[in-house]
Amino acid sequence: MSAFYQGSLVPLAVLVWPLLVGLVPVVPRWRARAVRVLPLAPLPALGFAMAGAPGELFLPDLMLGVHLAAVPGATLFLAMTALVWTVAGWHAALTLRAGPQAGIFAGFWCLTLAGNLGVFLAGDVVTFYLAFAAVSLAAWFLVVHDRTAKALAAGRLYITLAVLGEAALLVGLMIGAAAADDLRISSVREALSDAPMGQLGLAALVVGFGIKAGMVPLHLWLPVAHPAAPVPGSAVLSGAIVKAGLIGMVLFLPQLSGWQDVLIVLGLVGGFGAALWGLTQRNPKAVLAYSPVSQMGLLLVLVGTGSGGVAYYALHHGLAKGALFLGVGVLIAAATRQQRRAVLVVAGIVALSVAGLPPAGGALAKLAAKDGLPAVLVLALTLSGVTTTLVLGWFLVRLAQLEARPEPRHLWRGLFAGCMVLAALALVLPWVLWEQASALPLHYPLRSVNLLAGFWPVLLGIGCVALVCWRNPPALQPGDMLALLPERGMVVGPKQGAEGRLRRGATARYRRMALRALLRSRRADIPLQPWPRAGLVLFAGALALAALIGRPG
Amino acid sequence: MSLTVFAMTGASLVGLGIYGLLALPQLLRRIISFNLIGSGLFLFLGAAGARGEAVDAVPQALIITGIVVALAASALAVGLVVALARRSGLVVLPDEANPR
Amino acid sequence: MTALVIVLALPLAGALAVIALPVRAAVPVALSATALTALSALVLAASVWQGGPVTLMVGGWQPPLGIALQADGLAAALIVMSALVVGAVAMAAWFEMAAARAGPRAAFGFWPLMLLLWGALNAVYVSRDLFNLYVGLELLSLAAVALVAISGTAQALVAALRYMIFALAGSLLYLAGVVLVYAGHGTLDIGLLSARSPAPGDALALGLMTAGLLAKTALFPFHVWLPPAHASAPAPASALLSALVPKASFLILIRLWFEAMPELASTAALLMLAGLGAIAVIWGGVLALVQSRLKLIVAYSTVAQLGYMFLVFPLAGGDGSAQPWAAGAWTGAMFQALSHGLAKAAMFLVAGICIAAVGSDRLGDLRGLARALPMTGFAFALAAITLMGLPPSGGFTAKYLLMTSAFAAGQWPWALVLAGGGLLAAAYLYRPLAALFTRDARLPVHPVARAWQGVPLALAALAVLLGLLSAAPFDLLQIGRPEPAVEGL
Amino acid sequence: MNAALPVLILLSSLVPAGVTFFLAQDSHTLRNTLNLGGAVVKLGLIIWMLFAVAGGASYEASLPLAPGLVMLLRVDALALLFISLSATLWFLTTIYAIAYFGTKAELSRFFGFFSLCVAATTGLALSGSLISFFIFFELLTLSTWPLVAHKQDKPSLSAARVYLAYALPGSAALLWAIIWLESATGPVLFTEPPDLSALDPGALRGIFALFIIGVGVKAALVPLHGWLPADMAAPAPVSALLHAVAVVKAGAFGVVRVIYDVFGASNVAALGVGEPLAILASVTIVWGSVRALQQDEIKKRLAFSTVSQVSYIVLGAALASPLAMIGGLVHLIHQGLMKITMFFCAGIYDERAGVRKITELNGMGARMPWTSVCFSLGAMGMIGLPPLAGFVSKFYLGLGGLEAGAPWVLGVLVASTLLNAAYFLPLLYRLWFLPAAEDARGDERAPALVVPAVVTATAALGVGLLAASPISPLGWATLIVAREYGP
Amino acid sequence: MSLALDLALCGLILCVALGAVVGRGVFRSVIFFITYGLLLAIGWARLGAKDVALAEAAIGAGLTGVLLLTAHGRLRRMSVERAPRVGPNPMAATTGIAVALALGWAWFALPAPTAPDLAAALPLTGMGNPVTGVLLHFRAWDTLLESIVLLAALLGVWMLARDVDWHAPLGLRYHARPGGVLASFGRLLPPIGLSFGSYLVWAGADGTGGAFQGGTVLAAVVLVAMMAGVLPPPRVAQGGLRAALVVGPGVFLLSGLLAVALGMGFLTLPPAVAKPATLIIEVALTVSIAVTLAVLVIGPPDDKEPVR
Repeated sequence: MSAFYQGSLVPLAVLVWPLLVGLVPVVPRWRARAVRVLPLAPLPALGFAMAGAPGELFLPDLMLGVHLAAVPGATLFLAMTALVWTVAGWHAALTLRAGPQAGIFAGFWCLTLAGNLGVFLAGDVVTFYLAFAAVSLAAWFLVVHDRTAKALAAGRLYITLAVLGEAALLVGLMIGAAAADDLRISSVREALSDAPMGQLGLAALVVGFGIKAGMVPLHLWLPVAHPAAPVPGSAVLSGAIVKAGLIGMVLFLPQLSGWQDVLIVLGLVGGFGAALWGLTQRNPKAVLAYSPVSQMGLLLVLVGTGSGGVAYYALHHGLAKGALFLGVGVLIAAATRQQRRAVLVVAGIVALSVAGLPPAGGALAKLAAKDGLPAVLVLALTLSGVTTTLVLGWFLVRLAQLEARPEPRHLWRGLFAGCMVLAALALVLPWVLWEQASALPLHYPLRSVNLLAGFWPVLLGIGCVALVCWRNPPALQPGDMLALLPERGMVVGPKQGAEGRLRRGATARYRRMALRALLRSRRADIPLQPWPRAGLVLFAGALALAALIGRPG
Repeated sequence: MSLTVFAMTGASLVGLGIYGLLALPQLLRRIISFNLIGSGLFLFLGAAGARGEAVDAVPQALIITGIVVALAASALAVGLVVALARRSGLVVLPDEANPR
Repeated sequence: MTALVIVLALPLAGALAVIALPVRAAVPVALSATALTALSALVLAASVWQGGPVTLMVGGWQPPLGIALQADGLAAALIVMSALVVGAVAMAAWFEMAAARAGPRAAFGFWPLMLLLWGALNAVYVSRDLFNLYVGLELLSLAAVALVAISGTAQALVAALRYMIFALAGSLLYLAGVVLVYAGHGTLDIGLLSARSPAPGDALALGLMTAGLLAKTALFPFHVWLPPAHASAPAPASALLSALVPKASFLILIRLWFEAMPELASTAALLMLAGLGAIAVIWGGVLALVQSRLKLIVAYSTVAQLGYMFLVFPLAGGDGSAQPWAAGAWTGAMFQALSHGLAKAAMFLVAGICIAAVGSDRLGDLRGLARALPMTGFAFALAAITLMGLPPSGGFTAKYLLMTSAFAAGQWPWALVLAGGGLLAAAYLYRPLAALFTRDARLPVHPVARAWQGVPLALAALAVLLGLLSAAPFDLLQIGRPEPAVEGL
Repeated sequence: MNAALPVLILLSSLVPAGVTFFLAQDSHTLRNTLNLGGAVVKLGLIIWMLFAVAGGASYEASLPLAPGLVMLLRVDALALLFISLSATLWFLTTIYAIAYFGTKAELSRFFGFFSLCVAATTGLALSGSLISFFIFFELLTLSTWPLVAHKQDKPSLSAARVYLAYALPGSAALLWAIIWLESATGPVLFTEPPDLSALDPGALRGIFALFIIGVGVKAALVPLHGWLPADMAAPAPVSALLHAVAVVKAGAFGVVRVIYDVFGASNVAALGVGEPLAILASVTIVWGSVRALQQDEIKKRLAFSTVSQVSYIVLGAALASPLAMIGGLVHLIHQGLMKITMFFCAGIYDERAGVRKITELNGMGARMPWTSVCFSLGAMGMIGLPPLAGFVSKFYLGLGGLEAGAPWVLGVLVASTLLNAAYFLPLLYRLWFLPAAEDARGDERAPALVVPAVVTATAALGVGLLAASPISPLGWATLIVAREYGP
Repeated sequence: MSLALDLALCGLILCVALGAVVGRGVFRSVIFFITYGLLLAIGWARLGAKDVALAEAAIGAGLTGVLLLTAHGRLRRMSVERAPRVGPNPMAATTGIAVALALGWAWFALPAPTAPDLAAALPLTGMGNPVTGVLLHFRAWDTLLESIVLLAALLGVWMLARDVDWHAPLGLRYHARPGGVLASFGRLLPPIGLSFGSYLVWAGADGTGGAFQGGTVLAAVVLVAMMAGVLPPPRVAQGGLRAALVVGPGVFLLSGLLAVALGMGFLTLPPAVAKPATLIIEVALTVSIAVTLAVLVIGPPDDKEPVR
């Protein structure tokens, strides 16, 4: 008790602040307009990240002993997350209609944010699990915010997978914790590979994180949830929240455990497959949803190879993806052709950046990632530029055709500014951080070979986009493999099958039989009652008893 | 020897009474049978008590008590029989009556 | 010793006074005699508790000439239990047997018969003389038969006659045994008999006496007289008949098998007795389950509950008497006798209240009665707890002791009987309970005085208390217990 | 004083029970004062005792009945854990019940039995010998019956009958087991484990099975659980108490006592009976959840959820590894807090909005936010989400299962988590996301109903959040395991 | 010679008993039973038990016979259903024979007779007749209870009355023809019976007789007087009747309690006052027994036979 905490309280403050902001809607008077404070929620985290994520905190009494410390790469992750959340919050504050539902949205927004930040600060598995659960489950509310049938259905799918992921995660963490006899993430990670059932634990972890990270084939929720969620929700989901799964993989998978290969293979499949599948979509948000699947696939490949560029790549991806999703919202809000054009230009630039077109930030991210990879993967990474360009190009095409619901001009400006900020950051920030993230010199990205490697896939991709536009790809429902699953609602009604009736019938029969036997036993005394018989038994019994008594022995 | 004769008579009376008790449904006759059993037992006791050099008075006292008690029981039983007959017209217990 | 005399004489004197005095004096005289006797019963128990068994040589004559009376712990406990029951019955009868309710005949006859019955019971409890026991039993039986017949219906008369026949046959069988014992040994005193030189006729004597007493105790298959008799008597009378009367003949059995002729107890005979008891438990339970009248349910429950007491024979009798578990088994059976007495009397008094309230004891007519008569419903529930053998009641203590001994003796089937019987009891008592506690009342309810309602409640509470404070009765029962073995269990 | 305190604690609910029976129907103030007063006194005594016990004091009071039949009241850490729970929740439930019933009929009877029920639970917790445990166990059965039947309508009575039909054979089995055991070992006190060498392993297994049947009925182990869903006909405070504190907990508590204080963990392991029990508990966990999924009444669903959740405790006890034991013990408290919250809320929905069915919950979140938040917290705790209480127990159980070499426990936990989510999340989904029906009513203008729910929900959150602190239930459970069952 | 006589007597007894059991018709059976009682009394006399013989004749044969005859008469007038005819019952016969054989066997298995030593104690009671000594001293408690048993039976019989009849006089109305045999008998018998009965009580102390025998004779007198209409049947509520019923056991009991109050044991009669005290008790008992038996025989209050 003497030391309720040890260390610096700053990490805790970073997490608690969003929670406090989240309490604003609890006050009924503030509830309707609570969304307005959302941009404030991530600010301490941003500052914390800019300060280099200093400090470590140990709270022995809380939970099972909470340990907060920045995970490796946390600065970048935190910065990205905070930025995306800030801008998305800004967007939300401007667009969401005031009212009680907005209040709920605001509350859970903050909770999700806290969880999202928490996964980068957790030092022990329980805290990590808590943060992970918060980010997974609270995001449910972000998905279903619109309460349309589509949103609710998407929410159902989302929560199902999220819960499955949580369960898997729990198994993995428990196996790890039991093996390590310690709750610190580092110990658990070390213990996992040798633990009895460690492989099962790792598999469970891969599944759990994979679901969150949109790893093929567990990515199902992404393409369904994104179109259904409100724009800021989609932005944080694909920009920041998916990174929670990624950081999990980074934190928990021990080196050389064999699971790396699995990640690489699945990552490649996702990286290319998802991008191509995105072409079957018409809704730009759905198309865009396949992009993070593909990008996360590439990130998983990086995780699998143990590359140091994961955080750097994720930074760019998060910012860019956030900008793109917000762009959709901005476009919808656009009132004039001019505005639309502006949005499309910005989106296009960001898209090219994601595809790795030098000298945008995306190219740097890719270059940093390629450093030290085997040649095959380098090629794959380069090739992924084609698919990325393809899918994002297709996205832009679809985006351009999107119907608008114009918003007032000043509002649009705000929205556009937010989008612009993120886009700019996506383009510029990698340059700023290049020296930190990579051992390579600052001019390395500008080398011609690298420039070329950046350019040709994009050009090829643009060609393909043209091809696709000419021959429209088939239009499919979002959620690809979902179609393979049997249609099943989550609400299971009371069972009223034939079995129940049968059982009831049988019970009734037994009950009748028992009742009849009982009624018959009512007459059981009658044979004993007449005196001649009873007396006979009595006197004969007396003699018999006497004989029994007198029996020798 | 005489005592044995009386004792055997007593035993036989008991047997006879038991037969009557079990075989006769008419309640007054059943009461008679009870009395037969009782007096048979007393006869047996009396004979046993007379075996010693002097006649034992204790059994006689017991027997007198027993006879009085038997009378009391018989009186109540007879009263019950009469009351039952008056109430329901039966001189046997219902479950031993003629099947209707 | 004075207390013992008062316990014996006062009920009889009270009965004589009630007969002799004018009708209007009957109730006060009977009640004051009851109160005084009950008081001296407590005094007697206290003196037994402090000074051991109280012995009285009637007329100053020692056996074999005279009759010895002895109040040991068991007798004292039974006397106290009877005093409590009779006291409660008298209170209830004050209301229930009033001339206005029961008619002048029953109102006149009930009080002396109750007191005579009580006197006979007390006489039987303490008597050490086999023939004196016979006379006591006859007095008991005649008073009991008269109480059955008191309601005067044809049904009651049939029941009384059937009871009479069984009782007389039982008496004669018992008398036959007494005759053989005297013929063989020249004495009737239990104490002297235990020191006798064995004779070949003893087995026959014991067999005859036992069979006779079984008929009077209504052990299966000789129980057929009991339910109609107890169900057709007025409720206070039923309470006496069910709670007390079978205990007297059972006590004589105990005296015979444990004190007078313990060496004759062959295993086969002991097992047969307990086997019949076990059948009685099940048989009575099942039949109680299918009855539709409260009094019949309670009466069949008596059949079942009496069965438990017979489990004492193989557990504490014969060779088992020297075993460490004998004390537990013996005391358990006696606890059963005590707690059953209290609880069963409470139940019959409840039945009486129900009849007074709605004029019927059919379960269908009792529906919802607990709303109007909550104390009565509660009393029934409390009594039911004892009969089911649920803690912390006296019935539980009894069952616990018997079960423990059954296991210790390796005779676990008896434990099965105890457990199964408890469940059956729960089942058959549930029906009246559920009927009482439903919401929908069928018949209009006549008001019943609260004091009357309190009587069964007090009895039932006593039955529960017997379990809660069972240490003192346990020790009391050990006083003068035959062969006080090592108290291991 | 050391003998008096346990007795006083017992009396603090026994006396209100006794007096309440005789109060007139309309003396509401007196009755409420009496019941609340008793609850407060008891709470105070227990808090005092908590500090004293932490300081090393020990309390014991005994009343010999017959030889071998000793009523022994004794305070140990386990007893304290259980009794603190029951005292706290009794207090809250009393407030809730007073508000719930208002001025309805036959309240004296209700509160009388209500207090008696708590007295029985208290006695059960304090029992220091097997036989006193049994006595209070039975008293509990008997005092709950009138509570279940309280409405006296057909469903209630039939529920009450079903309850007895399960409970009484169960107690017969328990008594059988106790006597079988004690006939060989003499009276069993929880302080010193009995010498089991007098019995052969077969007999011991039989005794163990009988014990489990006996307490398993109360703990609602499948297939002995049928009474619990049926009992949902009872009024909400009864369900709340029954499920969270009294009956099922008594059963679970009994399992713990049997395994650790009667047989001893090592003997259980040696006899090989722990694993079958753990499997039975697991089957119960899964089966209860599956059945819960099929219910469309809120209370029924909660009831089956209880069936499932209580077996966590049994599972923890049966696994017999320290961590599992901690998980099981702490779940005793945690489940209590969470489940009572949910029952409180279910009662509020019923009482204030007339909502009984799951389908009627649509949109209640906005109308009754406090209630719904509490309900959601309870549900999420049940699913096992951190930082709610349920997570802590589940985590320890999982670790314990691995420690005990029973990794399949993880599978059970996962299945349970998923199923819990499957049957609780739709409720939350309806509460928060679906629009309310047009004729829906519902308000929260009954603070005495809502406040207890908020308190328990907060507690459920708090005990999870502060689990690692030494005064938390987890701290206590760890202490118990370390002090009493440690090597 | 005496053996032959005994054999003949016993044969006769058995034959008559057989007649009572298997004889056709209840009336015949009752007559056989009365005869049986008388023969048995002779048997008792043969055994040297004169008190028993007297008791058997008076109570066993006499009063029981009257009881049964009266009952039979009433049943006949009530037009009841006839009892079903029964044939021989082999099972019952087997049982009866088995019990008889068992008793017979027991007789031969009896050990040498032992008896309590009365002779030494008898002088302390002041009684010459050991039977009376046993009855009123050694086993006084039995005798007290026995007298109360009669009372209990009487109460039982009274309880069989119908409620409407409760205040009516006891028993049926007997209409003896004035000048008929019964009437003259009724006038003639009482004085003789009274003196005989009193003698029996008086003699009981030292010779044959006693309270029960004497009381029975007196009861017979009372009965005849009532049947003859000489003595009006009493009602239940009559104080005199009820006082007479309880005076015997009452005095007996009070004497016992008085002894306790005086510091002696229950029912103790010190040798000094034994004889007079016994006499007082006997007289009181006789009164009660006489009245009780008589009232027992005439039955409960009954206004008229019901018409079915």
